[in-house]
Amino acid sequence: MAVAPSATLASPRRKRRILLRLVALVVLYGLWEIAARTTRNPTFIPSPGAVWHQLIVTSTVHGGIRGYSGHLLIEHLGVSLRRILIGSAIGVAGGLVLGLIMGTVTWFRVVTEPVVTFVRALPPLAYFSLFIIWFGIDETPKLWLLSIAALPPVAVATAAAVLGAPTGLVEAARALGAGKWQAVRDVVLPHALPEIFTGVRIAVGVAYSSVVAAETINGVPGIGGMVRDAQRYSQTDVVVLGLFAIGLSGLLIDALLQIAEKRLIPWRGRA
Amino acid sequence: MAVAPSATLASPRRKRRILLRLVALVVLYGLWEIAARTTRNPTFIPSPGAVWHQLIVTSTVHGGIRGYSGHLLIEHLGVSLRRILIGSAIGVAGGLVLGLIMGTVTWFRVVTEPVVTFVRALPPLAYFSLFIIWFGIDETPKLWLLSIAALPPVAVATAAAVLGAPTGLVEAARALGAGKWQAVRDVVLPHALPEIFTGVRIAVGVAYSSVVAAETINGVPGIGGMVRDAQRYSQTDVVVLGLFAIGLSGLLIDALLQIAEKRLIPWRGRA
Amino acid sequence: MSSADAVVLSGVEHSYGDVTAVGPISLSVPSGEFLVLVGASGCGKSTLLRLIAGFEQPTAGTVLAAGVPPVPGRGAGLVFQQPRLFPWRTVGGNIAMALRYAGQTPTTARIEALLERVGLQDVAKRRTWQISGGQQQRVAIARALAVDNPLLLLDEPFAALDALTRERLQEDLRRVSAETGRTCVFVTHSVDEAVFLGSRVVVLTPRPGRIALDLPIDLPRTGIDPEELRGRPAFAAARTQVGAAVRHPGVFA
Amino acid sequence: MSSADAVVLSGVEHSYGDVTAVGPISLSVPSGEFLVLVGASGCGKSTLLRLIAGFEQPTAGTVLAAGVPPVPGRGAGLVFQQPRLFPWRTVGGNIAMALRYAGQTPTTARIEALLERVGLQDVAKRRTWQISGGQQQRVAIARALAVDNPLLLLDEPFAALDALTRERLQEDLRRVSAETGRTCVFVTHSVDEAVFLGSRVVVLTPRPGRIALDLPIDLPRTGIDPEELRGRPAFAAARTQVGAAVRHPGVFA
Amino acid sequence: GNGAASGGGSSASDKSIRIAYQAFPSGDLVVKNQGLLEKALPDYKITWTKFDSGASINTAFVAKSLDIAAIGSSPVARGLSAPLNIPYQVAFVLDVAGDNEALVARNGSGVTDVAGLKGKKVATPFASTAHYSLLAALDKAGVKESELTIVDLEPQDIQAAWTRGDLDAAYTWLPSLAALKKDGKVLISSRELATAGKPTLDLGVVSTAFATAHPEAVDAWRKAEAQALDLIASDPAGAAKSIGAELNLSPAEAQDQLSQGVFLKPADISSPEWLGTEGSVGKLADNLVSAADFLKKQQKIDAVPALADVQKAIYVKGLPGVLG
Ligand SMILES: Nc1ncnc2c1ncn2[C@@H]1O[C@H](COP(=O)(O)OP(=O)(O)OP(=O)(O)O)[C@@H](O)[C@H]1O
Ligand SMILES: Nc1ncnc2c1ncn2[C@@H]1O[C@H](COP(=O)(O)OP(=O)(O)OP(=O)(O)O)[C@@H](O)[C@H]1O
Ligand SMILES: [Mg+2]
Ligand SMILES: [Mg+2]
Repeated sequence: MAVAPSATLASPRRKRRILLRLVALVVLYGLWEIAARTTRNPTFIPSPGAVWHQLIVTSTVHGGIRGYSGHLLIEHLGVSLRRILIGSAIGVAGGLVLGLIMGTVTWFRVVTEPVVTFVRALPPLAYFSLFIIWFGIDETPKLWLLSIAALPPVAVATAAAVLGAPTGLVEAARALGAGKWQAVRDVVLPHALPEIFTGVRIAVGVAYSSVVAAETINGVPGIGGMVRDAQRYSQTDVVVLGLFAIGLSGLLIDALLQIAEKRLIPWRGRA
Repeated sequence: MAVAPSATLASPRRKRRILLRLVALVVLYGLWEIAARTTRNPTFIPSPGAVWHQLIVTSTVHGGIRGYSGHLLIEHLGVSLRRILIGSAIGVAGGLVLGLIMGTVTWFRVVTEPVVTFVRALPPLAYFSLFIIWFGIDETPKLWLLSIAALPPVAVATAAAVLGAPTGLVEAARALGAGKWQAVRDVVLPHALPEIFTGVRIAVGVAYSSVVAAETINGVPGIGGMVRDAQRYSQTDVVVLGLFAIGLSGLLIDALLQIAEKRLIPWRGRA
Repeated sequence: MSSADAVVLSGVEHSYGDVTAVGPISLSVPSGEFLVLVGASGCGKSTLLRLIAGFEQPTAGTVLAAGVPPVPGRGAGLVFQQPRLFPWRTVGGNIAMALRYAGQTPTTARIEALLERVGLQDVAKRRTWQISGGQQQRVAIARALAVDNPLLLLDEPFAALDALTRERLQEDLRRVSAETGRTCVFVTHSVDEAVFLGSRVVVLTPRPGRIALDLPIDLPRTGIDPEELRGRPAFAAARTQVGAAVRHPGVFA
Repeated sequence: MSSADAVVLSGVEHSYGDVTAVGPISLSVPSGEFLVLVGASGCGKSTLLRLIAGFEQPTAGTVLAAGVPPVPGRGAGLVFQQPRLFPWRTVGGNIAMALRYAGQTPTTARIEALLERVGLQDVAKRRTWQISGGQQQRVAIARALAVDNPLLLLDEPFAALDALTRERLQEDLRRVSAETGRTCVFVTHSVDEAVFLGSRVVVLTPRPGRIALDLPIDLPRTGIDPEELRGRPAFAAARTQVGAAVRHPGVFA
Repeated sequence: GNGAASGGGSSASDKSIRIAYQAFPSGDLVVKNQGLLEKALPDYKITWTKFDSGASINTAFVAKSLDIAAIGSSPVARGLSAPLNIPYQVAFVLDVAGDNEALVARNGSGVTDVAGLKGKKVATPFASTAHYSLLAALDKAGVKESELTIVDLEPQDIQAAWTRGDLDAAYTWLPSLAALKKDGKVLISSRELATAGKPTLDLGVVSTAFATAHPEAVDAWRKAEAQALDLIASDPAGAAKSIGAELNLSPAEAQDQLSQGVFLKPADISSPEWLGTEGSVGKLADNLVSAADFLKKQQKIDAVPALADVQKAIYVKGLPGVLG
């Protein structure tokens, strides 16, 4: 918000932030440990120790068995991350282009908006089998699913932000001789950037949370496939481990996105 | 965008819009019909006729059997819509409050933002079993899942919009004697409204697309349960019918949201 | 009104990063005084008002308003250089907001009266982008007048107004400040306006703004016709003196 | 320069909904003329400029610029009443954008020169909110000057400037317009500024703005010292005449 | 890539086999874990893909992404019926559901037999063999489906809901079955249903195109599966170790699960009871038709295939000799 202390305070503030987060982490850990001890049912709430143990088991080759389902945790995660990143990238790029055209070309919006709204209401689990039929069981249907999951937030956010472009500044560009598309590139798009970034962050989150759905079929190696497998055998500790792997890597990517956002949008709050 | 014709043109423009959409509809229908005829495989692409037939079958009592899996299509849809609406409402309200506090109270943001980012990366399918343990197999876990699906877009959009509140206007309110929360209520929040609306629209879409996941458990009656069932028996025409029911009702809700948005935010493009 | 100083600046300096915008400046504004600040564009007048209002913290020295470090919105009204109207409210709604913060009930009559005072009619129901630039500025003034603060800070409030409207508002402000004993700090580029309004005129040097001239204006504050006031020799003398300070060589450093 | 009329308004009227803002007005601005518009706040001056620039369509009558209905950005530069800088660009970036639209290469030297011309130094790398109000207004002017349009529309461009800077820019604009033969339409509230700059001054009535006075200013456009110009009897006469028209009873209708 | 969708792998020159397996204990996992097929067909490129339901395997066959699969009898019945009409053939019986799939009533629910389920809440994964068995058991006990609530839950979710006390009974398989048995009573198991003429099986199916193009590969595969069955019989501990490795289970757990299934001797597979021989197709075809019949009653398929058509879909080429 607005009346924030100036930037010179950055260093002590950063220290306080890290401290606060550490405290929060310790508190969460404590709650978990207590919950695990009181329920005493590892299929319900596995103890932190059990999850830690699984981390080691799934990250090593033990007794001739490699990790979990023949792949190390890091391999599962790597494969899924690749899928998420490619899927998100396609979805974000598609959403951006779609949203931009929807926001600027009226007839295109009139025609495509209902289609986009229609499609984004559809549950991936419902149409995934169609993808299998169309694209087989390898990477293609998974990437399609993730792309389609990531596209709508970006498209909706972009279209909305473009439609809300400030009249005054668009006029200023036109007055300087900008053509319609120059005004879009130089005014509408930069103005929409903050909202687009929000859309991208939501989109990546949605892609993340779709990874299990995408990996229901031929999902091993893959963190989603691993979690599903573990689920089937009530290996809750592995499930929780998988959730941690997903959540933490998601945290990392979001942090990167936020850093990029700060760099790219120094004018936030000034427009 | 900006240089739009004035409002007096509304009526002929609306006519053109409707016309354009009708044309688009007819074109899509044509494409579908052609695709169905050329593939000639009802499990790949069921013909419009087959889907229409299923609409009638699932909407009537025939040979002593009521609709599909003992419920009419409209009942399946009604049950799911209720779940989606309640879930979205809870998620949107929660996301709004969370996002608002995250955007205004620094220590709260520092602590909760990683948690929220972590949670929103988690695939519902991975933790849904935990919900069963906690909430049973009836409505509660479904509503929880849908709420948790709908919450992040609103929370992220709200927090981002609040953080991007225009310094100048917040100062103006403070100068007039507004307290911190008055400034939030009267400046930050209205300024964030367009972005919040975008978040809500995305959230409702996400809730929609999670309905099958939510109804993997004891999901009949429910349009998601119906689709899942049909899917497992490769009744693609019923699947497509379900998709239409979901998509069209989603379209309707989004249209209502957009009307509300236009009413509530006359200043869009002027801030 | 207390006879204490409404505003005290001691050795105040303000820098944005490595740009020193203003200072060091030491200045006391007694309660009830009408202080006018004049100075080149970019010399730090707005910064000075923001310091007094509490929106900026001085990088050196201290600022006291009514004896304490200023807090935004407490005891001082501020008309910014830009209108800063809230687009989600109508014109009337903007004023109603200010009234509500001041603990008053925003009746239509009260809103209309405030708009009337700045020469506006029939605009209460308009949206903020449906009025002209000068009208927006006047709404901002009306909004600030809605709150009864003992200290009023005005940053070039009449810059976008035509001569006639401007004079009417000048006269109103001069009379009201004298009658209520409100302390005013007023920024303007017009020498004429400065001398007409001020009980004291301070001319600042170009960036970083320091005091180049501190001139008390010895003209009656009440019971005098504006025309007559402008005709007084003291008026002309002060005008010349302020004008000279503004044009002082080195202003365009 | 062609001798045809740069701008022709015939029976032009503009209403926002049921608010008639301006007109009917008929007016021809010959090429090379420096037309100054004066009028009460809210009388429709900005609207008139927007009509000439092509940002508004007249609700009655026709507007022609260079013989055709105006299209925004084609042949006319417009300095809006608000600076309207792009916050995602630095100050220099704002000017670079304008240069690029005009098909020029935005070199640092060119940008610095344009900023220099409006009295700004060392601000090219600043963000748009890191400069003062008057500096922002000057950046907006520099941005418009980057594009070489035969017609220049300026909406109170010097309102936020101190006397000295203002005079410098006035003199610059007067000289350049005379030398290049650019047509200018200039809005101001300052009678002095109007008479100093204009080869013709049009005073508008309050809303809806109509022509109250259309006065050619019979003063040399080039080769004369500003001090000397202001000393001419014709200058004083025109000032009186315009001032009277502005104060004409009924202006505060 | 989606080369799979183009139907590659079915021409004689293309030496690749795409196999679908599932995570239930069977000889199939031994074949995979010990690389039996890879040893037998060294010049083939073999890809193993894990699936978690027969429905998705059917979908993958429709997408022409598979050549061979391990799949339950209930989805096979669907696959062979309209509208799917998947061109695949049953070439092996991997196992017969025994005590590893059963209907369990929760202690305290007051249910002591299948007939007692009236008005109760029973869970099973829909469209699975367990679902089929549950309905068969109800049918046998004369309980109508409408007289109780059947809830669609995945096995792990059954376990969760069970622990909470939300369910009165459930028809499920290992490992969740083991957890249920701890505080429940087995009402009927698939072993009993099998003897009563409603067996549920895990089958090996081969796409018709692949069988036509690569009969020798199908033979090698059948031999490998037979070898695995022998191993399960002769060295359960060794088999369990392989299976455990595939299922992320300890060998002991795996052996326990293995012991509850019914594994045929290779020779039995070509008996009239199951696949039969080239001349006379076995009773498996009737079994599949009756399963389809059952699904038709459930309105889950459009039409029941003719017995003759189903018999054609039993791959008996070379039987019984091949398995010898
Ligand atoms: N955020 C900022 N960062 C860096 N420099 C700034 C910032 N804000 C203002 N400045 C600089 O500080 C100086 C004083 O600014 P200020 O707005 O106080 O000037 P001013 O006297 O009000 O000018 P004007 O008459 O043009 O409004 C200017 O030179 C300006 O460029
Ligand atoms: N969008 C709008 N809707 C309704 N009325 C408007 C709108 N824009 C301007 N007006 C009205 O039209 C009239 C002319 O406005 P305009 O901005 O042209 O005035 P102006 O002469 O430039 O005034 P100023 O000197 O204050 O800038 C004003 O009375 C204003 O209230
Ligand atoms: Mg200023
Ligand atoms: Mg104007």
